[in-house]
Amino acid sequence: MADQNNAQDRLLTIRNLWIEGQSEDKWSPIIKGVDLDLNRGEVLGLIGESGAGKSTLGLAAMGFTRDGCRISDGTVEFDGIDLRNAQAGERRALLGKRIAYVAQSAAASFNPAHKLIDQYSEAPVVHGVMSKQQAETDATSLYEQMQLPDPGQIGFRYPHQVSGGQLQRAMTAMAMACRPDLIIFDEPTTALDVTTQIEVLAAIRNIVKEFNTAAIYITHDLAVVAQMADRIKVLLKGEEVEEADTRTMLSSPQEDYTKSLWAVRSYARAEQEETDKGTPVVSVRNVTAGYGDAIVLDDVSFDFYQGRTVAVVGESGSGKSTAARVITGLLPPKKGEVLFDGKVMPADYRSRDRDQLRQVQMIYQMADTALNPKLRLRELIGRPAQMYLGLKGKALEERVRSLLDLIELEPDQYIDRLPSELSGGQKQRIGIARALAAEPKFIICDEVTSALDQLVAEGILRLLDNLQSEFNLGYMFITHDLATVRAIADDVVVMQQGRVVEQGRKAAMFQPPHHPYTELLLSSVPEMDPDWLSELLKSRAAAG
Amino acid sequence: MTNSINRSAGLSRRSVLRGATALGAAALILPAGMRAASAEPKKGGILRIGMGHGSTSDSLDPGSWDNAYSQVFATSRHNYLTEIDADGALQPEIAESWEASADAATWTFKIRQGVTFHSGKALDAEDVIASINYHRGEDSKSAAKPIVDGITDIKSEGSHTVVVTLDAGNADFPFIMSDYHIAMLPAKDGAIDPTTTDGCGPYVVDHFEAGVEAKMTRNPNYWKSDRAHFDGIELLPIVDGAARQNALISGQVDVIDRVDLNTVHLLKRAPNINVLSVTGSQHYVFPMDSRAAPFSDNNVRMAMKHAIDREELVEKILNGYGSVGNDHPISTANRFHAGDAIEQRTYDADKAKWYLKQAGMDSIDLELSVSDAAFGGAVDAGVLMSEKSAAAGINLKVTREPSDGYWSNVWMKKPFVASYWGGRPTEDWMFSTAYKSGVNWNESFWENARFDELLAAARSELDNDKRREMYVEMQGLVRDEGSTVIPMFASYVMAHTNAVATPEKVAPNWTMDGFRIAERWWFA
Amino acid sequence: MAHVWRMIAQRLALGFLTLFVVSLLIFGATELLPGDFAEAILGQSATPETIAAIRRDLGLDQPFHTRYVSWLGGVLQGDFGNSLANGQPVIELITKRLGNTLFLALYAAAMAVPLSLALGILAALFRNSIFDRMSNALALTSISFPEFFVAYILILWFAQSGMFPSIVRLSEGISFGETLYRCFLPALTLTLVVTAHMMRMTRAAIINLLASPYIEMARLKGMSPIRVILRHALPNALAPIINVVALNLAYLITGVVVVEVVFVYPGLGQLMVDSVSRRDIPVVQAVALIFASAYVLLNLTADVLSTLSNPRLMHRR
Amino acid sequence: MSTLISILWFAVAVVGAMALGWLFRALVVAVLPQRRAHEMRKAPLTASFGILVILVYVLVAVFAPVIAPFGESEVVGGEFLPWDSTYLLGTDNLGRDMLTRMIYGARNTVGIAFIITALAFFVGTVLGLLAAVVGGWLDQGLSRSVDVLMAIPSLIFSLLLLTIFGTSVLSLVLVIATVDATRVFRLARSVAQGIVVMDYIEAARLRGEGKWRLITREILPNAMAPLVAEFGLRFCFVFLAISGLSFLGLGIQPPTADWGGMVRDNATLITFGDLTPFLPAGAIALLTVAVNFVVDWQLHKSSGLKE
Repeated sequence: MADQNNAQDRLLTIRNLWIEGQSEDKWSPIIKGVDLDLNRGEVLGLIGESGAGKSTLGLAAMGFTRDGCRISDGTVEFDGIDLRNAQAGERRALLGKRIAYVAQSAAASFNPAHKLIDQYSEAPVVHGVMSKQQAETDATSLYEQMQLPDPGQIGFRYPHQVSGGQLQRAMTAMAMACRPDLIIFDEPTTALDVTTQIEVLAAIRNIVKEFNTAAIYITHDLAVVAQMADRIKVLLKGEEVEEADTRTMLSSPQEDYTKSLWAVRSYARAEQEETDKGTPVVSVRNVTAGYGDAIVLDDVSFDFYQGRTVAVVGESGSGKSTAARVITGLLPPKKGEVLFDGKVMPADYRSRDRDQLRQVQMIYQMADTALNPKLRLRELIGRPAQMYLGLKGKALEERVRSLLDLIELEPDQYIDRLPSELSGGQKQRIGIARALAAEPKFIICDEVTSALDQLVAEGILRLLDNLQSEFNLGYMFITHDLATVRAIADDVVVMQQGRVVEQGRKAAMFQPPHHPYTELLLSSVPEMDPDWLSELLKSRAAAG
Repeated sequence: MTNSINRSAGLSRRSVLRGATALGAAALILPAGMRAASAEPKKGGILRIGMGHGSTSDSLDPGSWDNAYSQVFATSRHNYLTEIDADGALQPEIAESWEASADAATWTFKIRQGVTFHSGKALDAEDVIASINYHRGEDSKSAAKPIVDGITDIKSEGSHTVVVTLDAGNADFPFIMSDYHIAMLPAKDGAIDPTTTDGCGPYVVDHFEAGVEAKMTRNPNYWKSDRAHFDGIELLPIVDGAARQNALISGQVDVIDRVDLNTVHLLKRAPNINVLSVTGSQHYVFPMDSRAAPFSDNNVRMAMKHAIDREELVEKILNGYGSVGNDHPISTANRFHAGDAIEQRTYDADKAKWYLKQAGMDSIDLELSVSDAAFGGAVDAGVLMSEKSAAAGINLKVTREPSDGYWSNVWMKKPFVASYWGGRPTEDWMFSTAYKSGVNWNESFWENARFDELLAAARSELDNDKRREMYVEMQGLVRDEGSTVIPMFASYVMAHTNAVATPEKVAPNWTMDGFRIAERWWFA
Repeated sequence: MAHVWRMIAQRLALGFLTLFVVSLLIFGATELLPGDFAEAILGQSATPETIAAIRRDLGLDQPFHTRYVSWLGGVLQGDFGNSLANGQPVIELITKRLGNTLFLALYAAAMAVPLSLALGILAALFRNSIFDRMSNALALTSISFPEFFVAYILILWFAQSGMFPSIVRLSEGISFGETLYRCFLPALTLTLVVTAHMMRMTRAAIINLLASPYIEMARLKGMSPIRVILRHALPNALAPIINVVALNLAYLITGVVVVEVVFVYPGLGQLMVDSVSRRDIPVVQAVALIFASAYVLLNLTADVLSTLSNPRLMHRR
Repeated sequence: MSTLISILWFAVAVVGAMALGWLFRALVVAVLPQRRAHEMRKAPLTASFGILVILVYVLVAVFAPVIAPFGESEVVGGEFLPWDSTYLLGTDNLGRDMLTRMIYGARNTVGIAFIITALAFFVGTVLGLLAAVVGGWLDQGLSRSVDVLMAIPSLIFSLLLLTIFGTSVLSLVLVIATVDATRVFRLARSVAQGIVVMDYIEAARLRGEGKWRLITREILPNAMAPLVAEFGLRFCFVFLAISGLSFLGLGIQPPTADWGGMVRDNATLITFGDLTPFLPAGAIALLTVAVNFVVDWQLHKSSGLKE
């Protein structure tokens, strides 16, 4: 760890930085007087919930603000250059050359129109660091270092031809192209599966070490930042909460907020007694399904019971969501059937009657796309009640209000809002209220917490938990996050490549022996131990 | 564009139909400021003519020449048996002379010797007969078929004499033979080739592309030594009025016809440009269907006739290029024009109201169907009429009909429409074409026993004073009992650059000096 | 590439179907028009005998379906028949005018496309600046003036002084440069008419992308604004731009009747309108088919180019 | 020199327009209740100028008989009288007051253009959304039919239809609306195709919602932005279509005052440097610019792009 006070090694100094954002026609502060120091070769973890200003601060370290934002006060000094007051051209000469950026979603941040290698060599060539030829040779070696498959050729592919994890590594390589002094990593692994995340984290850590590059690592995942950072700074609503070196911070956080962040991981609901489960509310029987000729689900069976939660786990592409689509009737299976209360349901939702539609409800991963942005909550929530239960006028309004109460939103304040006037967690609650409004027996929760901050996600989980007990609901809980499974599931189904590899009660699942795939999933979940990643890589290397 | 094309096509269709033999014995009016063109004709130069007609579907077939472009083009390359001069008098052309039998039913034409076609072939009686026969007969597709229908037999007597037999006497037959359809074309095996450009006229066709241009050079062997002064002619169809004017102003053409009357006052101001206007027998009319109510009541017709401001129409629709009409079709150029004998009708809303009252009405709703296909400005004329007639309790609703199909669907179908006539050189001809009971083109379906009686009598009356009396009475009948509003006589308005010289008199029977601009005009 | 070929084949097949329906529609529509060729050519001078003679001669006395089938039969064998009006083979009538129409369309496109792309890109670059708003307002003004009016204004400015000819006369054997000079005003008119639409689309398509993460990435790599737009935004905005360009090219080929009239330009539009008013059905049909083919082909070309410009469609995983 | 003067006048016009926009915005903000005023305060000057212009047009159109000094088709004097105190904008070729014609033109032209555009959008949008929602054969059928209609040049197509059906205002409206609806259909369909894949549409389908509700409540509100943008341009194209048809003699019936027809009737004057035809043409252009300024503002607001 570098000495914080050694001024000669100081690369970046931010003093009393204020950044304002424009909402409606007012300017309101996003970053409120933050200081930040970073030495050469040092990695600083920036942590906080969404809206804490992590990304804004990270970009400000490059002297950059997004459209609709402005630096209103303070200084940003990079290696003696005043970035805030620098000419646009002067700043551009630094960006990409001495300060680089790795974005959250490489898939969105690579230009779909150009090959990887062309995008790699753009900064070096434009900044005059090396020729196109040299850059291409250099790319190959960096790709190799990032453990990308076929490093000589992969650069000649287009972004859409490369998987998400590989893209994220390619983006890190691109950031390294000019061998910058500083890289800003903005949640580089958030969008990845756990197993992929490991590889990317390892690759990033190696390369930063190798070139002694300083970095600001932005994330909301404590376990991840624990692996990557030398120091951690915690942000809350644009203000610094505390800062300390990683081990100190993990072992003895000082502030209440930090402690609450740390505590999230401990939530787990009480194990339910295995009572006589009776008839499953929904059964999937020997279902084979897919799109066109491709088989996505291969002879899959599982049951759901009222009052219990079945977590369906697996990486993207394992068939979790396809199973949900089969149950809802959006994707009629090629073989097999879906039973409700012991009776076969029509395979196509269009053939199901209104009551069958009512009994199975769904909550979506992305509340943003699941709620019609042009409808007010009154109608969003009220519509199922109106349709299925025939409520009108006063009765309907009462129902909507009681549902809002249930999801802990003040009815008077919220009933006439649009989705865009809600926070992410609130939107997800609306999704829940909409499902409840139909008074179903069974709800499919498709990755409902994966887009949310941990504190918010915890709130949602608690809410779902309470509702389950209150209404004796059956849940199908689709997730890739084992921490969530641990928190909420009664039973677990592990899926891989369209097949169920293991299923059983939660307690049993978390105890060895595991199916190897379950083992891989379990071991890939980052832990709060700063040494976890190194240990894991060591043990995996040893094993195989 | 379609409307302009149709406007022209409409005009020309009508000409084909009714004006086909409209041979103007009409006066030439030189507009103020026009210098008397008297200089001796000079040879040389290429005349570029911008015509307000012409379309890509024009053809060389004499049976289908239906617009001024085709007609000027035809007259530039062909000759006819006879020619109408600028004074409206009949002159020999290919026919050197002619004589009729006593009953005027048999006509003998002496064909001019030594006339050759552009191809070098010498013209003789066979060519004349074939050229006329092309329009005759069961299978004729010619628009001129009706005017040669009276011919029962046509044969040659020797190589340069043609004898024509008619089914009945017709003193005007030589006039008819000047009709622009009946051009003299070379015959082969007794028939003409309707797609040839070969003729015996003043200019030889070098190049013709329908709707684009026609280029001609002077016929070196032209038999008229005092005609065809230009070295060549370029005939361009420029249908858009503004484009035509611009072409003239910017010097891309030397002469244009159909000057836009809306802007003629501005065009006049342009340096080096002369506006040329000739008034003949062309008149614009509004026939009312006299067979059915409300126009079956003459009071309604008279109310309508009094509710029209003729001065205003001439002023605004013709921009002064014309003269007021008196509800009969005889122009001041005609021999027996009533003149002061019949009072000029003027706008009189009170009188119109009085007539309406006679018909038992305080007000009346009428619908007038118009289109610029009837004549340029017909729509505006309708609007003006509607404005003025309102004061007389006549609510005239003006309906603009599509130009396309106007003559087949509106004219003689709707009760009150706009129409136009090229006019006729004689009173008898005009009246018996459109006002005699039951004739084909009696567009108002008007029937008057006294009128028919007078018409028959006048035809055989030799005493000019008596004839005048009869024709004046007929003009009065049409004016006061007829079913056609005839508010104005319109001039042909052309414009040319100062470089172009015209004869002292420009023929008023057709536009462009009776279509003969190519052989009559020259560069000053 | 295989899927591109398949798409082309599919679209061509659909295109032929479209052409067939268009021919049927046009034939039916001209049938519904008041009057036929015989009446149109003779006007009211038509006597029943002459009309009958023409109809008999040209086969117009046959029932609708018989005439359509025999016309279609001819077309399938490559014979578009003869013009009713002047008896010339339709192909001959059309060939030269088609060349003229294409020449004018290309001429206008050669001015309009670069101009509108450049203006659109500049407007996107300096969005919301005075330049952007002014060029936008001027563009809107220019498209809200009817074509003939734009043409007259240009004539007033450029032709009356003698700078450019106000009517186009394409004689045989004039040089290419001379042809360009003579056709300048109509081409300029068309340019003004179509530029605004393309410019606005270009601007919108580019601005639409500016919020994308990869644009932010490019800026964070220190790329200049112009490079961000040209290299990063433009290639991804190509599909909508290509589409609007194709649409406007189709317009330049099929919709320029008014300009042809004002400048007396011997193009297909004029021929079409003349033939409609004469009810010269073989010519109407042939020109309609050319127009429809131009539309179909340009759309197809636009789709192919959009596909080629999109690596996602070109390079499958 | 004259160029300089033109540029100067242009600058004066721009500054004047912006000043008007500013005044208007200040006025509206002062008059409107808080919540509405808030929206307006953020409006750029161009948009507020646009709203002002549209408002003026609407007022003029509604109160035409009150404002106009003379009757719509009343012949009041000689033809082509110059501008003076009685005839503020002079008279036309028949001696009708130009100002009066312009005022009534606002009513007729804008009214008819609006009806046509609205009709085209109603039909095109409903069919386009239906095609996107139902898909399959309906989509194929509608799309292919639209392809066929679009493959026929619109001017020629209108010409044929109007000649067949006559040129009453009703058939004019129906014909242009039909031609325009094909363009709207394409846009609405492609926009809707982007929306029907959203989760909330899936949710609505799973709820068992009918097609009509899917279209009107779930899709349409979200497809409005691009449709509104298109409305701005289409509105302008309708003016052009009407005036193009006037060129063919098929436009709005006389003596109804109509700007498109007025441009056509007076267009030849421009070749003599007479500015009369600029009045109706300018009226159309000003409205087009104004409408599109407002549309641009709305689009910018809904795009969320903050600049």
